[in-house]
Amino acid sequence: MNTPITAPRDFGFGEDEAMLRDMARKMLSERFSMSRLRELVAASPEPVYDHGHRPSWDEPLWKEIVELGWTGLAVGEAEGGSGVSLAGIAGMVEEAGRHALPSPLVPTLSASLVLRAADSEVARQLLARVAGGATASLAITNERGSWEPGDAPLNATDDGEGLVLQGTARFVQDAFKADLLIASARAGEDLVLCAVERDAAGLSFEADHIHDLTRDQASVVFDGVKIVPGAIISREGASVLRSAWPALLTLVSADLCGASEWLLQATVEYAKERVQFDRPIGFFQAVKHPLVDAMVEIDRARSLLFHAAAEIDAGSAGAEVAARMAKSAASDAAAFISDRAIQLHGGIGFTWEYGLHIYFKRNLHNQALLGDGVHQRKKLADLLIGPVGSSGILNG
Amino acid sequence: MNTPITAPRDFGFGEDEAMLRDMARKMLSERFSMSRLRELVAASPEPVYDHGHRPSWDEPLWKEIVELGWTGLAVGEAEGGSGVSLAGIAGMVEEAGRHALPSPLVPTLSASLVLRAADSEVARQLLARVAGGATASLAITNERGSWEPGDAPLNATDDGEGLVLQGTARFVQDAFKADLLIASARAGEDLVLCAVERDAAGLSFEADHIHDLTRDQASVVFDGVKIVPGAIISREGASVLRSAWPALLTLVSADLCGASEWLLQATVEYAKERVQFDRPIGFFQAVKHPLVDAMVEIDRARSLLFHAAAEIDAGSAGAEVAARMAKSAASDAAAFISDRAIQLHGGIGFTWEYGLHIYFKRNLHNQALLGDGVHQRKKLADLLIGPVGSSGILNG
Amino acid sequence: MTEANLTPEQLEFREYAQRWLEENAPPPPPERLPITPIEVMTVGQRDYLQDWQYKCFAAGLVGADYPKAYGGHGHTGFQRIANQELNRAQVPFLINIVGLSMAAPTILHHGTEEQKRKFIPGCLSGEEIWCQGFSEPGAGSDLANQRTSAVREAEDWIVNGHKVWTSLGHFAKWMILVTRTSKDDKYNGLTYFLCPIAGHAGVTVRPLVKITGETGFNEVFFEDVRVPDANRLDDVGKGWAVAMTTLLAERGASEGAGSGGGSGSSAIADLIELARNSWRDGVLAVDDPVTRDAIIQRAIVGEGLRQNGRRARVAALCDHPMRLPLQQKLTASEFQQDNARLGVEIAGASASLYKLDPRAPDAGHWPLAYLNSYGNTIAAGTNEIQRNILGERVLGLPKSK
Amino acid sequence: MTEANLTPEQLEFREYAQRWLEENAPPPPPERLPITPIEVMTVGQRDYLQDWQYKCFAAGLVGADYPKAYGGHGHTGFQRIANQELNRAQVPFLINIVGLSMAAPTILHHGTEEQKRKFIPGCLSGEEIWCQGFSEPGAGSDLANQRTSAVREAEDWIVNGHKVWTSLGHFAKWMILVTRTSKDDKYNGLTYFLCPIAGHAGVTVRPLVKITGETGFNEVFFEDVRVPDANRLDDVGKGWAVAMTTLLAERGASEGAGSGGGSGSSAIADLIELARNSWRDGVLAVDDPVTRDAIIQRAIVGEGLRQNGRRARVAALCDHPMRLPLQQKLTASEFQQDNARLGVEIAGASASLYKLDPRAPDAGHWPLAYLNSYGNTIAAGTNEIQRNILGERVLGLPKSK
Repeated sequence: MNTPITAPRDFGFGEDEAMLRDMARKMLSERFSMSRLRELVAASPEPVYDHGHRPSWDEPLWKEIVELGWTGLAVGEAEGGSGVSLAGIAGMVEEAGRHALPSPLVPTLSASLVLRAADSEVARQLLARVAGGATASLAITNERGSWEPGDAPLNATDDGEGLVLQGTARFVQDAFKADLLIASARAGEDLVLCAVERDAAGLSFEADHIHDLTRDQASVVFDGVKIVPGAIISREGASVLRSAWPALLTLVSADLCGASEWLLQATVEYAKERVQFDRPIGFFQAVKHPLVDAMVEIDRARSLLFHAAAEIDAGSAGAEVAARMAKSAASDAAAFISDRAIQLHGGIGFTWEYGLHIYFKRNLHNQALLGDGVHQRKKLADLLIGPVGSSGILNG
Repeated sequence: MNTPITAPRDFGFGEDEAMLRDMARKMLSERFSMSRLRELVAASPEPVYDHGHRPSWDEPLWKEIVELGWTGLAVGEAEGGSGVSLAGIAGMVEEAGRHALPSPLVPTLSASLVLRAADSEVARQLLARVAGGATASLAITNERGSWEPGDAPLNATDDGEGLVLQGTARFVQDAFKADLLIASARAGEDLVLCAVERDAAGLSFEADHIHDLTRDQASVVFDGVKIVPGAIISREGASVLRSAWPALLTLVSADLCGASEWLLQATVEYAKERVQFDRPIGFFQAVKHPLVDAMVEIDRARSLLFHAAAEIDAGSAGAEVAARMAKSAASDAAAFISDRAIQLHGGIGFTWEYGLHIYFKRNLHNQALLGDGVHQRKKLADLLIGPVGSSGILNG
Repeated sequence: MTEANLTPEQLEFREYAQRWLEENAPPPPPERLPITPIEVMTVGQRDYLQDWQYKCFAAGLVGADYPKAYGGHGHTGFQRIANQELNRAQVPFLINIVGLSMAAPTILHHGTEEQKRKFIPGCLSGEEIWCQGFSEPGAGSDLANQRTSAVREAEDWIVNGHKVWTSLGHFAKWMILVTRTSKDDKYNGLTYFLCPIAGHAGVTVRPLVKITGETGFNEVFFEDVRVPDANRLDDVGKGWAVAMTTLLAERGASEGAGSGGGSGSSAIADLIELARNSWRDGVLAVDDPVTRDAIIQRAIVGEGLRQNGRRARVAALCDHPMRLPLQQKLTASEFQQDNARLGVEIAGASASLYKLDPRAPDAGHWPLAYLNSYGNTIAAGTNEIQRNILGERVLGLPKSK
Repeated sequence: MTEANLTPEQLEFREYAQRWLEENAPPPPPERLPITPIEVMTVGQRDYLQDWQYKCFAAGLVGADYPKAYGGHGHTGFQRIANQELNRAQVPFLINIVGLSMAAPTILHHGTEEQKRKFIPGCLSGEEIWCQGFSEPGAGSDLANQRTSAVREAEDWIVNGHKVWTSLGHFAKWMILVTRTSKDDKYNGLTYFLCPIAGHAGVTVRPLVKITGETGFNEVFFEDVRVPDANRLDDVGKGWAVAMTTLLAERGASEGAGSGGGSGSSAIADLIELARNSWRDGVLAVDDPVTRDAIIQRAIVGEGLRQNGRRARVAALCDHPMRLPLQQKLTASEFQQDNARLGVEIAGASASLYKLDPRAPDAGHWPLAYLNSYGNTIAAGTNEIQRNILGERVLGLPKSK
């Protein structure tokens, strides 16, 4: 609430960041059109929905993306990355969202932001691997789908040589695309963050059967997975996750903003062309005004997104507030434009073939991921108002 | 939720009730037009707002209303009233709301419903007085504006000859129009309900300075007011109030429904006549669709209103749920149409002279009275879902 | 508590219906049933549901108020009671929704004696499934945009064109079909037919896949399809008026035979149960006050819909006779959509799971119900059109189109 | 943290403005000030506010970027900084809002050199208060409906008609006035004048009373009012285009000189404070989770508005240059309205109390602010019209009218 007015007025989004973003936009526009997306992930519902295949993704394109250095964006230059600001990264993730790109980009960036927050030698080695093209994902969510950084899904016991992990991490994003996992486990009073290779002994993946066609998700079972000391990223995992959390929220918010803007523009274009009652339907205020309201919501989310990125880049104490505001606004804006996009397209938007649903489902997934608007606002109330019962007057 | 489908399908609203309502409508339409209302309560804002005068009301009309027996509607035939069902009463209160009638009708009906619930000899004597034309109001609200029947505003001590009341009752409706007050006071473990004459020694009235131009409201100070045993209505006041509460909610809901329907129709008429951009503004969906949404909300509230009345008339266990649903729906419907009425009238609706504000403010007052939608839903959650923490699984 | 306006016969019929439903509850379905009839996909589902409708029909719970001459049971005021009891008993829905809630009432109103005798019995018994041919690609909610043509040739009409959004088309024997018979007059150039579908020469039914990945609605192509003039309903050029009868019948069918059984009253209980089994911020969602408020909002809307249905029959409490009936389609479809959306929110991360995932809450009901809910807010006149209709026909505001 | 794009002069100016405002905070007002300039009612309020604006002007915080020839201070990029500091310092608002945010920018764009020299200085210093004559009874949001006529007579124009909704009219020396000079062309038949008001023959200003019972806006009657042709702004028949400049200037004035000081950033803190002092269901409202959620929703919208203002200046993050600026009027007015409505809800039964009631929470602010908020959602093009403008000018949808 009290952002100093001297914060960088441009969110730290200068020429370099704009150039990176424009290059990403250009590349994805050329290489990953809507028809390519439809063909790739939604040629038919059967493979994914009826037979439980994992949704397809464009691995050759991903290889190019890695070569362009996108996975190293959040890795510092010392570890071989490009050390781009989160403002710059947010701009690029918006483009991934706008194209509903199936890829481990967000999970890998998320993992690298956690590693940066850990600031350990192990973390730095892993960051160098990520900068070199390794993909990663976070295995930090428990059975209850808790978004509390301190609620680890796993238990760790010390067997003298290192740690042994036991338990199941749920809702691991793009798990089947990840070379390594960053897992959080409770070890007595501590919460440890460990690096686990995808082919580690005792590790198994159960694919979730999900609606979103642009990612995979898994429950990852850790059955006595051994962690050598050199794979222990941090023993203060809760505080590491907590400090990385605003950035994680910002990445998902950026994806939501990009996809939502795509839905808005697609619906606007449709409303200009589709004729009903002798008029393009965009003539009617029942179509026009909801689209304006959607625009207002998306713009709010987007401004809060870049504000959050700038606050995080500045190491501001307001980073968590800004990031939770961005995620709340982005989740709600996405819910609204997803809804109106289907409704205002009418029958055609309800068909599989037309493909609107790809964005609808990606948004629906991201809305819940890391907590929906209601969750963020509960946290914000604690931050901005103080915890319930803290007002100093005896209630009763 | 589980209303038996065998509840009276017509809400007990038969020919007699329709006739009573139609007579009320006819009388008020003839005797209490919008111009009369404006002239009476809103000729100028100064007397009420700047000089703190109490809003005017039509006392000769009220005398006729008393003669027609409206104050005795909720009084049983044994006490000289007409013993009309709450469904019938709801229909008449809707008409009072539709005409924004300034009068002690709702407070007096409320008091008589509490007296009926008390079912004591003292209560029966007082009911006979009400049937004879006495007006009444409830003095049961404390400093915090609590809508909990057990939260009495006063303290009672026994001086050997009876009780002595001390304290201040807040938000007493139409206090200056009431011949007698039903006050609730804490006496040790008990909550006593007492009848207090308006000229009792130790009683003083501080007029609240309020926005609503169609009622008065007061803080009533009880400074050692003596209550003889023959004025003690009940020593189980909390359960009496609790059993009357659904009916009290229903009366306010009826007023809200009537006033809201008036606002809807007034705005619809305006939208048919007012031309902008070469069209009556009702042509535009930005005007038409909100009015339809308001109609839907008002209809929901109205159906729930008569459901609540029927449940109460039937002595059903579902009465409280039905009444709280009605009040929640009526409060929210009123908020919405009040808002749209001003907005869609544009500049003219913003002027004092036009008079829309009289309904707006009456609704705003009634929305809060006995608890707004959020309050009712909190209570409903406890009734329909069970109290927080009652789900039997250990939270944590 | 008495049932004020019921005759002794009607009271007795209610008891009979309750008893019959208790004693004749159908066996569990061979495979999971969809939420509404328009999502019926498989032959297994169809056979099971057709069998159930036939049993209800034979027991007098369907077609209760239709004349005996047309296959009905010839009573008065029995159907509403039957529908209430079907709803209460939580039995499966009646599959022939288009036949019951659209075709039969339209034929009863506009048909010849011969048409009534020929077509209505199969609507009621469910032996002949019907589908609706109103929507066309590009025509949307504006019925007057119809382009599928019918050209007279001796005693037949030759139909060419393309219909979409045809629920149950893959199982239908008949279609209620609006065609263009004159290009000169937008509204008076339409004619209404009862068109054979299954196995009829020139008709191709192609299933469309919905956003859920399920089928259940179709495109239907007409290539020189021959329809006898005897299958024309009402006069040439009267198609728009006949279609209005159909749409009004459908909109008013909330308590008509079409909606017997099915979802609705249990939706809130389902949401509460979901919240009892979902976590939010370290507590059960059912203990989260914001979630509780949202569930109760839904409960109030649901009870409001029930009580609207009740008030619609008390003339003294209805200023305008169509005010409540015309709201039905709008309010019911948004009620279902809002319920499903809330369910998705309560389920949180688990709402990502498709119905085949063993961990999906309530077997994946919520996200599927949410996606499918757009079928109802779009079809049969989008809810935007419903708001126009209400604003114009009930509130008397000037026409928006 | 650096201020990326500021010049050294601008940075220095910010320090100066901060220091000046600290050292020159005005004394408390002699009577309670309203929430916005358009509610100024009394001479006491006016004098106090006019004095304050003059001090700010003399200090260089108003008119900072206007050329010196027109009474300004001749800088570049200073005004935005001054406005930010005025806002931050929570000092009283600038009273001459119409002069600053509407008249001056319009005259700068359309005026002759002589007009600029004559009229702009008084706008900036606040010595000459302006009002706006766009709205007419019956014309509403459609500027082209203007009926107030101006007829040429030698070097003068004779004006007859009736304007409403004229904030500050009772204190105004000048009015920006749109008149009809030709009936033949709806849009090209309008002409724009800078019309004398106070003490001018034939002009009658009658205060209108608002729904709050407060005055502050007026009706203005013109009876054979003589306006010199020298007071015509731009060409005869160009009135509509000039008025568009005015309205766009106003809509973009969020951070313009007109909004210096005043409410906004403190609104959320006020809501929280209110909730700390209000009871709900036996606990403080600030501890009620549903209330907390509602307050935080408002806080997010408020922060979003602030960050929109910031993003509007980063071209790389704005696809369409007018997309954010044109939202300002809509979003700011609804933000204020929604805040006030929530305050009323939190205050509960106490929201019934008028400002003169000693028990009224926050001196009766919330219900008054709520009622007054409709002034802003209606005036200067209703928010319905704002949504049309955004849909058409930004999204490129077809015109609704």
